[in-house]
Formats: sequence, C-alpha cells, structure tokens
Amino acid sequence: MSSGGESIEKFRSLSPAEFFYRNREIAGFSNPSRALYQTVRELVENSLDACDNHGILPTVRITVFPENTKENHYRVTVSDNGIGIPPRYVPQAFGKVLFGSKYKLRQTRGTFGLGAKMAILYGQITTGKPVEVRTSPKGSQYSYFFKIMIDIEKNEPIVMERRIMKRKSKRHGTTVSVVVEGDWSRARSRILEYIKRTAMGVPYATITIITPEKEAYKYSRVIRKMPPPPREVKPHPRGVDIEMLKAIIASTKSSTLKDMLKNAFQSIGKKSAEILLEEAGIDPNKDPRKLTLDEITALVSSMRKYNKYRPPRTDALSPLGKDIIEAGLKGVLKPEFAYAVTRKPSSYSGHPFIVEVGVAYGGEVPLSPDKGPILYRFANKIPLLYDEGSDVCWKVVSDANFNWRQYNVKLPDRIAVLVHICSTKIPYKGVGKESIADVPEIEREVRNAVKEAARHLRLYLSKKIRAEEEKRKIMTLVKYVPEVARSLSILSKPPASDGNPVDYESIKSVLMKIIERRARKIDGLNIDLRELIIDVG
Amino acid sequence: MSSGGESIEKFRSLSPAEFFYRNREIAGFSNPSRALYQTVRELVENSLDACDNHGILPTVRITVFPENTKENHYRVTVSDNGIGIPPRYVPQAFGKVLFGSKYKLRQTRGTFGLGAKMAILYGQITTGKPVEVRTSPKGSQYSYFFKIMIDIEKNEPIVMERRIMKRKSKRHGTTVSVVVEGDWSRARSRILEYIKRTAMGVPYATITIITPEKEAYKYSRVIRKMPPPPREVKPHPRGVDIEMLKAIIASTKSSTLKDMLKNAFQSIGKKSAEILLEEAGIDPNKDPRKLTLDEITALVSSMRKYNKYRPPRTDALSPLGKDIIEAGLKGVLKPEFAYAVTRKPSSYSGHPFIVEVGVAYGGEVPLSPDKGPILYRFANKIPLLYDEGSDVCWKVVSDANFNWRQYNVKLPDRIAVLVHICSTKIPYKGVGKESIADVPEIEREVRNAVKEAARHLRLYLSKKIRAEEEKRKIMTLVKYVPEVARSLSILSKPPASDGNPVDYESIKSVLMKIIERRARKIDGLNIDLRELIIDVG
Amino acid sequence: MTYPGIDEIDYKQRLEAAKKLHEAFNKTIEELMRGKSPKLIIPKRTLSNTIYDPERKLLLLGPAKLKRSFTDVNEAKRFMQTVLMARILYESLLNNEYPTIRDLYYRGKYSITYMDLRDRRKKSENTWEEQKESDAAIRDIEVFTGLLREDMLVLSKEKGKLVGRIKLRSGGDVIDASKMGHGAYALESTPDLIDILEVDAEYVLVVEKDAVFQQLHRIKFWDKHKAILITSAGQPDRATRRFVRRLNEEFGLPVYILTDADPYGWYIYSVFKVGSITLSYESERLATPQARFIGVMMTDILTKEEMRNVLARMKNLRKRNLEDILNILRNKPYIDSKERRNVIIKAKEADIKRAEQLKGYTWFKSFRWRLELEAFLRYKIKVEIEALASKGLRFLAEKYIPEKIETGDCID
Amino acid sequence: MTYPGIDEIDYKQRLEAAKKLHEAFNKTIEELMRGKSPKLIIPKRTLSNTIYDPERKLLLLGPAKLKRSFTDVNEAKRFMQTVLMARILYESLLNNEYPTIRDLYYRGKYSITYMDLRDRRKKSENTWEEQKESDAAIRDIEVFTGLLREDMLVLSKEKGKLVGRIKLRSGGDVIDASKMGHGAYALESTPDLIDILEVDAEYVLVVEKDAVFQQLHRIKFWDKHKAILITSAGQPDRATRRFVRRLNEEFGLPVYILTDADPYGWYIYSVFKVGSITLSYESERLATPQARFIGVMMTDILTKEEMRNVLARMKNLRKRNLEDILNILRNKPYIDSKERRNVIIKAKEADIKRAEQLKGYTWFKSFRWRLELEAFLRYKIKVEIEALASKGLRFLAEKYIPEKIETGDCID
Repeated sequence: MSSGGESIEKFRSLSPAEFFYRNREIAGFSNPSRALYQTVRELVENSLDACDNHGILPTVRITVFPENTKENHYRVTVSDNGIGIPPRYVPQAFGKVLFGSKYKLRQTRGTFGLGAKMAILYGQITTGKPVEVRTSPKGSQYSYFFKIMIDIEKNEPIVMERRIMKRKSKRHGTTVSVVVEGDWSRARSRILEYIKRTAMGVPYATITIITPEKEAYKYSRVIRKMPPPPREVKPHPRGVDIEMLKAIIASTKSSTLKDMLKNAFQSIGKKSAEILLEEAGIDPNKDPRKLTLDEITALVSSMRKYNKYRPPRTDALSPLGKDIIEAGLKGVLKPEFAYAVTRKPSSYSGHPFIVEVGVAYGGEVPLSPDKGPILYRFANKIPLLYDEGSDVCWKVVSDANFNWRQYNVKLPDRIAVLVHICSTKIPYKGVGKESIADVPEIEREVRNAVKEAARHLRLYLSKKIRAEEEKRKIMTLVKYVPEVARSLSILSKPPASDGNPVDYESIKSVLMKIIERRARKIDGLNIDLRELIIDVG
Repeated sequence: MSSGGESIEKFRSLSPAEFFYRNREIAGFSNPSRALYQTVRELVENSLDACDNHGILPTVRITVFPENTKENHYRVTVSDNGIGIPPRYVPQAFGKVLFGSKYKLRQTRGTFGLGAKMAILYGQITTGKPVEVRTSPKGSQYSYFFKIMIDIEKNEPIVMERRIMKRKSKRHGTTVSVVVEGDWSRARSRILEYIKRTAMGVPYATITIITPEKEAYKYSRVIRKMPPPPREVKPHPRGVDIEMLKAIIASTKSSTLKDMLKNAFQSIGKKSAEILLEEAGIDPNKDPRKLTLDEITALVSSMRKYNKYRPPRTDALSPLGKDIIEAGLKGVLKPEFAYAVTRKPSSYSGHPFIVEVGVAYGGEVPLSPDKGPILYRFANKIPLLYDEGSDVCWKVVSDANFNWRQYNVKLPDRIAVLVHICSTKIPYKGVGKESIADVPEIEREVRNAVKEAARHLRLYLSKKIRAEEEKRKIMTLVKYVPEVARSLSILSKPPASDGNPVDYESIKSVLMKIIERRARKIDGLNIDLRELIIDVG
Repeated sequence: MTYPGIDEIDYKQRLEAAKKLHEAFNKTIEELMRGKSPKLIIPKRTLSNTIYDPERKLLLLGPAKLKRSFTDVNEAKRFMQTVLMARILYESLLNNEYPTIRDLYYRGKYSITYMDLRDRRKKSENTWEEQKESDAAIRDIEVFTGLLREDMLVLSKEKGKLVGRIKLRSGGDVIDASKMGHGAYALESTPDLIDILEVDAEYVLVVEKDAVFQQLHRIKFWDKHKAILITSAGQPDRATRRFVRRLNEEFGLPVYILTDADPYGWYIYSVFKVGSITLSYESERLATPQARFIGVMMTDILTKEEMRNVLARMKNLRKRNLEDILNILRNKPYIDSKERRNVIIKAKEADIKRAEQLKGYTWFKSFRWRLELEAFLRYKIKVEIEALASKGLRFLAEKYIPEKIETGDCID
Repeated sequence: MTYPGIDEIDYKQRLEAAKKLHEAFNKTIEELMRGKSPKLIIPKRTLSNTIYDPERKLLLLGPAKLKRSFTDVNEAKRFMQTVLMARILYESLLNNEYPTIRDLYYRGKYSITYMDLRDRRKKSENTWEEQKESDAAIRDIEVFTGLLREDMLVLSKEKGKLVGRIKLRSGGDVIDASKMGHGAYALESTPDLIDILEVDAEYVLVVEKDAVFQQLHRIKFWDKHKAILITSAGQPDRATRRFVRRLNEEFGLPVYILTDADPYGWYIYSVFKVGSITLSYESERLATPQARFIGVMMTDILTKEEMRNVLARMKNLRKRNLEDILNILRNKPYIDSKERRNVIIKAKEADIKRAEQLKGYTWFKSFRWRLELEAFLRYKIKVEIEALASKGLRFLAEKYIPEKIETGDCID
C-alpha cells in the first residue's frame, strides 16, 4: 500500500524493558541520589513481602557499600528470611520487565512488577554489573546462586552464572545484590528516614542497615503479633469494567450467564445475579459467549449501579489493625492519647481497600505545622515520604479541609495522624510511589476514618476539660476569701469609732461555709477547703 | 527443582497493554475529568507533530460532543492537515501499546508512543467503543477509514471495520475520534487554558475547539514562519551508556573500533576516536565484537569524561527561535519590553536539548506573585500547565533561587518568563508530562538562558532609569525657583525700612541662569527651562 | 491628724465621705453575717444603660442594676477588687492621704497566694495586673456610693488653665485670674472646694488647644471681650469640666467651645456638654448642657456649591432649615478654596467611623449638627483651629469669634 | 501695630529678632546677586556634631557646619523650605503675630505647581507634607541665626506649673506663687520676658508627675520646706527648662529633680541638666548643669545583697566608691522586699535598650549613675514615684525628700 510522499514516518515496536530503560525517570531513577534511594526501597519492599505475606516475622538486613569510589558505584545488598524464590522463576523474575508474582488480587507492597527490575536495569546501564541473587526456598534442601543481566531489546534475562549448593541449615530467604551509580551523601538522610518510618509501620520486623561509613542502624521487633497474610480473591462486581467482563467471558466454563456471575465474582449470589441480569434486560440462562457488545455494556452498567452487594472480602488485604497502630504510635511518639481505627473494607474500580487511621495527641508529639497535623502516610505498609502536599491524605487532614476546631484541636498543636491504606491496588499518582491519587472512594473512607478517630480524641479532650473546670470554679472563690474578709472587716468599722465592727475570722468563717455548701455538690471532691487558704500577711 | 512449601508464589508475564490498563493513573487517566483533558491533549499533540515535523503549517480542529448524556460519555474528535498515516501501520499505531513512529532521536511532542493509546484504552474500558480513524496520507489518492479496538491481553489491534475511498481533493491529514467517559464541567477550564497556551507557543498554527455547549474558540495563525522540522540524527557520545554501546556493537558493520565510533556517533572524527580509545587503553583497530565487558565499561567511562566534542547537532531539534518567541510574548502579553534567547545545543545522557527563554516586562503584563515571575513553560512546544512548583524551570526562576534584584527587578512586578525546552527526550517527572525533572545539565542551561535574557532586561531598565534621573534633577531645581525667589526677596527688605530690597524677578532671573548653566551639560535637552515655571500666585 | 497641711474644708469632706462608704458596705456585711451569700447591687455602667435625657440634655445612668455576687465565679474576682478598693479608699480618707488613682493601683496590688486544689501546689495571682482594673473598681465604688473620686480626696493630673476677670478663693488664698501676666491659673483637682468670689465677664470661651489659648491670652482677648478663657489642653479632665459647669450653673455665663473641626474635636465638645458616654454617671455634676459649639465648623470653609451637595444627602429637610442655611452662609466661607487646599487634612478611616458613630447620638441629631457631620462624611476632610491662623491671629480674635457670638452662629 | 494687646517688651523683642533674621539671609542674597549659586552655611545638628562639654557640663553643638546649596539636587528642597520658613517667621514678626509651630506649618504649606520636563504635564508638589519637615526648618533657622523660637515670639503648648515663695512680674502683672490656693501658676511660653522679683526659698524641687506635684502642694510641702515646687508634667517643655535654669543661675537655688526610676525618668533629668541630645543647640540657654537627681533611685529599693550583685558587674571600682556605697545604703532600702513585689514593674525591651544608650553618655558615667544603670540592667525593673506612695504621702514628704536633701543622697 501507499505512498510516495517525501517524508513518511517509520514505525516500529518497543519492548517493555526498552521503554522503561528510556524512561527511567518516571520510576524515580532520575539522578544518582534518587536512584540509590529507590534501589534500597524496591529491594526492601520485595523482602518484606516475601516474609509477612507468608506469615514469617521479617528480619531484613541492608548494606550499602562503596564498590568503586572513583566512579561512585555502590553495591546495595538486601537479605531477608522470606519464603525464597523457586529457582526456575529466578531468571525471569529478575531479568524480564513486567514479569512477577504480584499480578493478582492480593495486597502486596510492590505492585508493578517493575521496581526491582528498574534497579537492575539502572545498575546495568550505569555500571555494567549483573544482579546477584542467592535464594534458599522454604522447604528446599538447596541454595541457588545466579548472576543475571537483562537483554533490553528482547526483554529477556541473560543468565551469566548459575550455581546450586546443598544447604545445611534450615534457614530460608533471599539475598539480592546490585551495583548502581549513586550519590550516597545526598541520599543518606532520605534512606535513613525511609528505614525509620518503615520500622514504625512494621513493628513486628527487625530491620538493620549498614551504611558506607560502616554505621549500623538497627530497629528491633517490638511486638510479635502480625497482620494475617493476604489471600488471592475473585474480583468484586462494583469495580467491573467492559474489558474485565470480556476477559471473564472468554475464560468462563459456566454455561449460563447467571452461573458465570456467581462463579467469577465475589459477593454475587443467585438472587443478585438474577436482579443484575433483569436490570440489564438479558436472559439469565443465556450462554455468556453469545453476548453482544451492547449487552456487555448494559451488564457492566447495571453491575456498577447496583448498591446492595455485600462489602468486598477482606481476605486479600492485610490491614495492620488497631493494636499494632496504637502500639506503634505510643512507642514512637509517646503521646498522652492515642486511638486507631480500622475501617470496614470498601472498593474502587473493583479493587478492595481498607483505610486505617491513628491519631496521637499531646505528650511528646512534636508541634504540628499551622496548616495541618503531622502526617505519617503508609500504603500497604510502605511509608510514603515525599510529595505529601499532593497526596489525597493530606487533602483530607489539612486544616483547610478538615474542621479540627470542631474536635477541640486548634492548630498548631501536638497532634499526629497516621493513615494506612491497604489495597490490592494502590492508585499511586506516579510510578515513584510517593503519593496517592484523588480517588473519591478512598478520599471518603479516609475522611470518615479521621473523623471517627477525631471524635474519640474530642471525647477525651472534653472530659478532661470539664473536670478541670469544676475545680477551677471552687478555687476561684476560695482564693479571694482572705482579701474579701479583711476588706469587709475594715469597712465594718465606722469612721467615728462608735458602732460594731466585725472581725476578720468571723467573716472568713461565714464565707467558707457558703463555699463548702456549693462544693459538696461536686462528686469526688473530698478535702477540707480551709487547707487551701493562705492567710493575708 | 524445588519445593513443597505451603505458600509458593505464582509467577507470570504481563503485556504492556495490560500493564498500562491496570495502571492508567500514572498516565494521567485517574478520573473522568482528568481523563477527558488528557485525551484532548494527547490527540492534539499527535496532530501538531504530524504537521510541523513535516513543514506543514498546522490547522487543527477539535470537537468535544456529548455521545451519551446519561452515562457521561463524550466523543472527542481531532482533525489535522498533517502528513497522514500509511494505512498498513494504522492498526498497530492505534491498537498496540508501545508501537509508534516516535522511538528515535528526533524532537517530537509525544515521546512514549503511549498517549493516544491510553486514551483509546480508557475509552474502550469505560464505554466499550472503538477508536475511529480516518487518514488521507500525503501524496496518496485514497482515504482510509478504520474502527479499531485493542486486545489487551495480547497487546494487539482488533480491526472491526476497514474502508478505502478514492479521494477527490488533495487535502491530506488524519481525523481520530474516541468516546470516553468524562466530566466536561470540571475539565472545561483546563482544556481551554491548554488550547490557549498551545496557541501561544505555536503562533504559526490555526487551532479551533468546539465545546459540548457548541461554543467555538478559534486561534488563528499570526505568523507564517515555522521552525525547521527536526531530522533524525546519530547519538552524541557524551550521553552514551553501557547498554547503548552494546547495542551499537551488536549491529555495527565496521571492522575496527575506530571506524565504529566515527560511524555510529555524531561529533566523533578520526582524531577524537583515537584519543578516546587511547584513554580507555584499547587498540583502535580491534574488532568491536571482541570487546570484553570491562573494556566496554572503560570505553563508556572515557567517552563520558572527554570534554572536547563538538556540541550535539541541532538537526534533531526544532527550537522556536528568538523571533517567534518575542512575537508570541508581544502579541499575547503586550509588554513594554520583550527579549528572547535561544541557547546553543547541549546534551544530557546522550540526548541533545536546546533551551529557549523569553522575558516580557512592563506594559500589560499582569503583576507576578511575590515568589517569582509569571512562568510559561513549554516542552517541545507543548505547554505545561500543572505541577509548576516541582518543575526545574520554577526552581531556576523563583525569587528564592534567582537574584532578580540584581537585574533591577523587585518582585512582585510586571514580569513574565517563558521557558521552552526542546529535546529528543524531555525528562518528565511522570507520564502525565506536567513537570520536568531536575536534570543538572538542563537546570544549568535554563539558568544561563534566564540570566542572559535578564541581562538585556537590566540594560534596558538601567538606561531608562538614567535618562529619567538627569531630567528629574533639573526639575528638582526649577520647580523651587519661584518660592526661593519670593522668600529671598521679602527677606532682603530690612525691618526698619532703610536698606536695599531686591525684587522677585531679579532673583528669579539669576537663579534660572545658574540652572541653565548646569542643564547645558545634558545632551538632548533643548528647551527653554523658563517655560516650565508657573509663578507663585 | 496633726499634720500642719490639713485644712478645715478638706477634713470635713473626709469625714462625710468615709461615713457614706462605711454605710454603703455595712449593709452587705450585715446580710453576710446572717449567712447570705454576699453581693453588691451596683448601677450598670454599660453603654446600654446609658441614657440621654433630652429634658436635662444630659447623658445619665439608666435604672438597670447589676448584682455582683461573690459566689458567682465570673464575678468573684471583681467582687474582691471592689471591696479591696473600697477598703483602700476608706483607709486613705481616715489617714488624711491625697492618693492619685495610680497610688490606689499600687496600694491595692499584691499577690494572693493559695494552694491549688488541682495539683496541690502553691500558686499566686495578683489582685490586679493593670491600672485599668483598679480604675474600674474606683468607678464601681463611685456609682455604688454616689461619691465621686474628688469627694474622696483623690487627686489627678490636671491640665485645665484659666485667665479672665474672675476672683476665686481656694485653700485660703484669693486668686485674681486677671492678674496672671502671660501665664495662667492652673486648676486644682477638687473644683467643688473652690469659692468663686467675683465674676466680671459675659461669657466663657473654652479652647481645646493650649497654644491657641496662649495666643488669645497674649493679645488679652479676654480683657477686650469680657470673657473667661479656659483651655482643656485636649480631652478635658474632670476638674475642668466641673469648673466650667459651675460657671454656667452658678453665674449663668454662656459657654462657647472652640475645637478642631473633626470627630475628635466634636467629641470634646460632647464631653463638655452631655458627658462622657463611658462614664455617664459623672455627667450629672460634670456636664454643662448649656454649652455651645462655636467652631471650627465645616460650614465655615465649604463653598455654597459644596453645601448644596451636602444638603442633597440629607433627608426630611424642612423649609425653615433651608432658610437657616442661607443665614449661616452669609459670611462664609471664611477660607477661600485656594487657601483651603493647604489647610484641610484628609480624614482617616478611624475618623469616618467615629463620625458615623456620632451621627447616631441623639444630641448630634439637630439640623445644624447633621449639617456638620454630613459635610464631613461627604468631603472626608478635617480642619484645625490653626488653619484659621493661616489668615492671621487677628482674624481669629477680631473677626471669627466675635462675629460668631454676635450673629449666634453657634451650634447647640 | 495699633492693636491694643501689644506690649512694650514684646515689641522690642520683635524688632531685634527681625533685624537678625534679615541680616543672616541678606548675605546669601548679596552673593546670589553676584551670580554665585546660593547657599547657607548652617551648624550641623547631627548627633556626631553634638558634643558634651565636661567643663560647663552641657551638651553643645560642635564646630561642624553643613553647606546647604540650592543647586545640590539633594539639598534643593530643604533649601527652599529653609528660606520659606525664614520668610514666614519674618512676616509674623513684622505683623505682630504670635504663631505656634503648627501655625507656621500651615502658613508655609501650599502646592508648588510646575510643568514637568519629562512628560510636559502640569504637576504639583507640596512645600512640605508633615509638620516634621517645617519643624526641622525652624530648627535650621534657630541654629543659623542664633535666635531661639521664643526670641521670635513663637508660642507653644506649655505644661509647666509652679507654686512656692516666689514673686514674678509678667506682662505687667505681679504674681505671688505662694497664693495659688490648691491650684498653681501655669508658666508662659516666653520665660525670658518674665521678671523674677523676689525669691524666699532654699531650693527648687522639680517633679516629673503632675499628680505628685499636686499631692505635695496640697499638704503645702513648699511652705514647710521653703521650696519652689515645679512640675514638668512629663517631658519638660522649653519654657519650664528655661525657667528652672534662670532660678538656678540668677538666684543660686539648688535644683532637685524627682522622677520615676526608669530610663524615661532619667532622660527627663538629663534633659533638664545637660539638654536634649537632638536639640543640643538650645542647651546653652535651656539646660541647668547644676541640677541634681533626688530619686526615685534603684538604690532606694534594692537590698544590700542585691547591691553586692550589682557591684560585681562593675569594673574599676575604687576604694572610695565602696565607702560611698556603705554611706548610701545607710537608710535603705526604703521599701522592703515584700512591698516591693507589688510596686516594681518589669522593664521592657525598649527600656533596656534605652538604658544601654544612657550608659554610653559621658554625664551618666559617674560612679553613682553607673550604680543606678547597672542595677537597672541587672534586675530589669522599674519603680514609679507612686510606688513610694504605697507607704503613704507623708513618707514621701516628711521622710524621703527631706532625708535625701539633708544627707546629700542625690546624684549629680
């Protein structure tokens, strides 16, 4: 076909690895400082997922060592005691972009199957060094060692070395080691802050980092309670879209639409399936494979509008829970009051999510800014450090949008809010995973959770205020008794000394009796008020 | 191999279409309002590229019409008079993610081969409607019409309809039409602002938008001068990385390293090739295919450190140029002074870029904020509207980082700065393409460009101030002459009326002579100063 | 009571005041000793209980009372402060002291020490922090007992000066205010203890500004025009007001007030005439309802054209008012528009607010006052007495003041 | 010159002043008419040209002069303002006016209209905007001609009052200041025109505060202690200062100054004694170098323990100083530490800054003044005269003042 024009475009296809290699900034690898931080982060999060998703109390050890000082190359090594990786998957898991274990409906820290590969890709581009992986899968008798590089054009792994070793101990886990060009001096405080906050959100883990200066920072496990590991679940119908329904139809084994809906989705039973199909005007017994595009569109529309589903199943999610959050806040911030809320599950676009909020007040909590409380954001247990201002959580808790005065809090005050959002899919604003997008469903849940926690705070504060108030009133009277008695006593003496003056003690005594009458109405006040008086000199 | 553990991970691969379908937020499709804006934007930018990259003065027409009011579906249609698309490429260009014409070293507006496909993907998910494309390639006698959907799992196009028509007129170009779920009322002002700024940066285009309310906004071409279209070029050696060099080695036809360097890179001649290889300690006549990984690493290192290359070729770039920028600023802002700078090309990570800066001052320029001048950002002729605060350009021009006082500007003032960065690859912070990352090379160029423009502004301002100053001095004396003459005249009369008073006119006349003596030294001042006096009443 | 400085009149006054103080509080004490919670019933000094009596042309306290109960926690501190102040005043009277209000503040100020119920710690609180508080206590006692502070021999800073054909007896001396040279007689704090022996004058001219007073005195204005010249040197103090009142009340002398043409000057006039709004209980003895405002007036400087603009703003004008206007404007403006440019001062936001307030007061609702205020609000300008001096002192003394008194161009 | 109010003395003064003014400016005019750019050579009134003369114990203007040339664009406006003010003063003198400085401001203020060279539009500019500017012009003329404003019959607001055994002649009247009843004699603006006829007193007591003056007067302190009692009612005006100076100079009366113990009070003392720092050219006639500070002193209220702390801060103490201390502290503190708690006021930041400044002045560098200032800076507290009243008026009149005078516990 066509065409003799002098300036015809040339078209070609691009592998995912090549795409991300060319656009590494969008995943946070924009400069040596940021890249080093991002590398640590991606590897640590993979390690934590390999542990707590499988009921293992995590022990993670990070080292950042200089590899080639002249060229600013650093070796980042992260070891965990996780479940390990089946050796047949290792090459692809580390050498093929968009390959991984996280593409399903279950809460994990990493989401894009991209992070670790970006670190490897970046290391390979900047230092030419392969990634080194040593893994000891749980239950296996062997340890496996790999050196892998990525064929960027083909998006395929190149295994440069592979070894198998018989293992003596039962210790399992994975160690990943990459060499990247980095800028430690500028990344240092970022990385240490990240590790500290991570430890705050995962108080059941032990995390150690050893820096190029050979300093070790260790955060030891403070509780042994763990959130239940998440499980994979079927999608929730409220978040269905046309594309998803088409995929389900293509793979279903059900012979009627009704059955298909029941089998493919959570929260749909016989009855609701019938209602949905009636709404869409489709025969419930129709063969799913015979649906027209218009029928699919109608069915999606009715599934999204129906509002009597059971809430999404929480099995896929792993919230921290009230106890862990409150323990974390108390341990780190030492407040006079702490309260946490775990909301019921909800969903957006078919992804279930749970919002958890903790509020810490008073005590040693640092003073907040004027514009809002101190905010600690977590997404699937990951601390979010940057771009706070554009995060939906900040939008909710900032003073401009949340009426803190209504809860007896006048900013700035000693108040901190922790928000944890867990979901099978966190809607990040960018691949850098630093802020969460304004999804209305999430915004509403965060607001309700903050309100609920703030109500408990208000209750605490107003009780405290009332008790103080009553005592203050009594004191107000008692303290003035001596002067009033003295003055009235002096005024009672007529100028031309006839008449009948009243002495100080008598007046004082009458005044005290009047006050005691009043004080008796207050319960819990059992003290001789006279002891409070210090007579006038 | 492995392994009877109870909780083994399942691994699988993901197609790029599926990846972006799941993560559409990162490309800016996070909600109906944002998605509608992003859809318009992606299609308009593709249209402009199809014109001015090929020397065609662009005429672009956009319509946004309601398609299904109940479900908030809008049809967005964008037509251009561009070069058209060869029909054999149409299905993949619109139905396969990461396929396109833009994966080469040449400045284009779109970069990721992703934008239009994301709009199509989003439309398909939310409305189930295919994209409709009508294209009339330049020089062909036919028009082609397609309806295409994307097979997301396979990342392949599904052509639902295909027609060929014999064409009468010679008019060429492409019309793309998608139906998406949108929120026009919230996206309206964003979209109109985007169109306005686009027109500001491309004053040689005619752009029309027709809104759902049937209002038409038309920006007509104001000049016919166009920037020269960019051409594809070889990479610059300063931005080489290990991966790139490996790819070049794999495909080179040269038999010696020296030849390979000369052929594969711009700015390398015989001499510099020899120097580079000597630095890396490699025989210039070695067969490239026999290089070890260590040698490759050494060569990359020496290529990146060498600092005597000719600057990168500008053929791949299409800067607007001083004239177009100044015309744009003057036309839109009506300033009393405007000056623009086009810097010499530079490069970062192997990508050439050019920075252009225009400064507009005084006149009808609106008052800037305290924190910095009004900033108009363009990247490859695209206006950037959002996330200004995190953009490298804001970092450079904000008062905190740029000493405006040194240039006689005290903020707030009537000052605007336009920054245009063009490059074969703009380092955006996110796929949303709203802000540019802090790449040191770019930051330095922007700062130098702003400094250069600001120096011309300072020159203008200080000349203006000096001339005014001289005149002011003369006025200062002249205006006080009447009162001084009167007072001295009255004081000259003794109290006991003997003595010799001096009259008003005589004193005035002497004073004026003294001033005229002084004024004669100022050139260009040719006026009888007496005319300026208004005598005391 | 053996100090040589004690004079008979002061001593008599002391005894009388002390008796009243004792009696006023003794009732409360007696009730208390019968076991009742102690309280003071005090006339309210609030704005809402300040009433303008159009008959007597005075601001007076209305009938509202407040009950200051010791057992009301919101009132306890003020109760304590009130009895504390009463005691100090009582003691001063009995000890032949002449305290100032600042003295009283110091004498009553000390730290009350007590044990706090809440944390069982020793704490302390001052009886009062600022003189504002002790001053309020003095005022409470004034309205509670009906004794003014002067009656209790409290002295205060006095700025009022006097010259003219008048003879007084004070503290045993006879003073002839027409024999003060270029200086003047400075008034005392207790003008009720002055004997006015002889008055040979036709009116009293009160001048807001001390320097203008001196200028008029220097050219013996009072001698030529048979006037008593008084200056309040700004906001009038109580003694000056009381003395002016006595001259008017006891000798029937007309009183003319000369101030700047601005809300501040008008308010000075208002204080002389009806009393201070915040201290209305004093008015009965301090205010001079017959006092009249002689200038400077807005109408003195506005052109006929401008006056028409002002009239256009005013509603409900009667025909008689319009005739008045023609009459008023006969000799005006005193300052032509060219001179004026240099003597007018732009009104500030606060001035305008103040004028809006004045507009609301009954005694500023007469036609002539409305004219002044509307003129001010229309043109937003102020004029000082000194502005007339741009035409020379003789203009003020020989034309402006006499002409106004003669033609009756004064505002009541 | 036919106005009846003109008196002989004033008229003579006018002619003399007018002649001086004319002569001073006529030199400039003559030079100008010879084609020279006009200029005025004026003694500099800057701080750096203010010199303390330790011999005469006075602040005086130094020898530096400034050349105010009309053709210097930075000086042109001030040149215009200076000759404008000279003209107005000259005219006032010749017209028998008694202007105030506010009058002069108004008389000289008008809009200069001119055509602007730059845009050929009519523009205008006021001769001066604020009185600050016209006041500066008056001062320039004072130093330029050697005439003080009083010499030019410029009147000003006067706050000074006087009682005691003294007879004066002013404006033809004879005034006996011991016959003022409870009131007082208010001083005039031109004290050099007063004839002091007879003085039967042993010293002059100047009291900063009017109310304290009234208290002392009320108990006839001046009679019992043969004193002349004067109040400056705050910062002293020029007439009060000149009159005090005359009493000291012409009659050899010791002068004692009684102020609050704070930098503001000390500065008042300093103005009486050596003159104002910003207006040092007046000192030669207005200051009283012999005046002594009688109190309130920091050393009046500090305990011996506290005094030791203060001494520890002071370097270069000689043995004699230490003996002095013991002597000073013999009768002190006058106020015990419990009373003190309620009468001391915490110093503000501005007070401390001011005290640091005072420390730098030569006349505050004597041992006794260093003691006061260091005590203030160490404890950062202020004490008012009224604080002594917490011990009763009699304490002040019968113990504090007499004892200090007798024992010589005053600061020079």
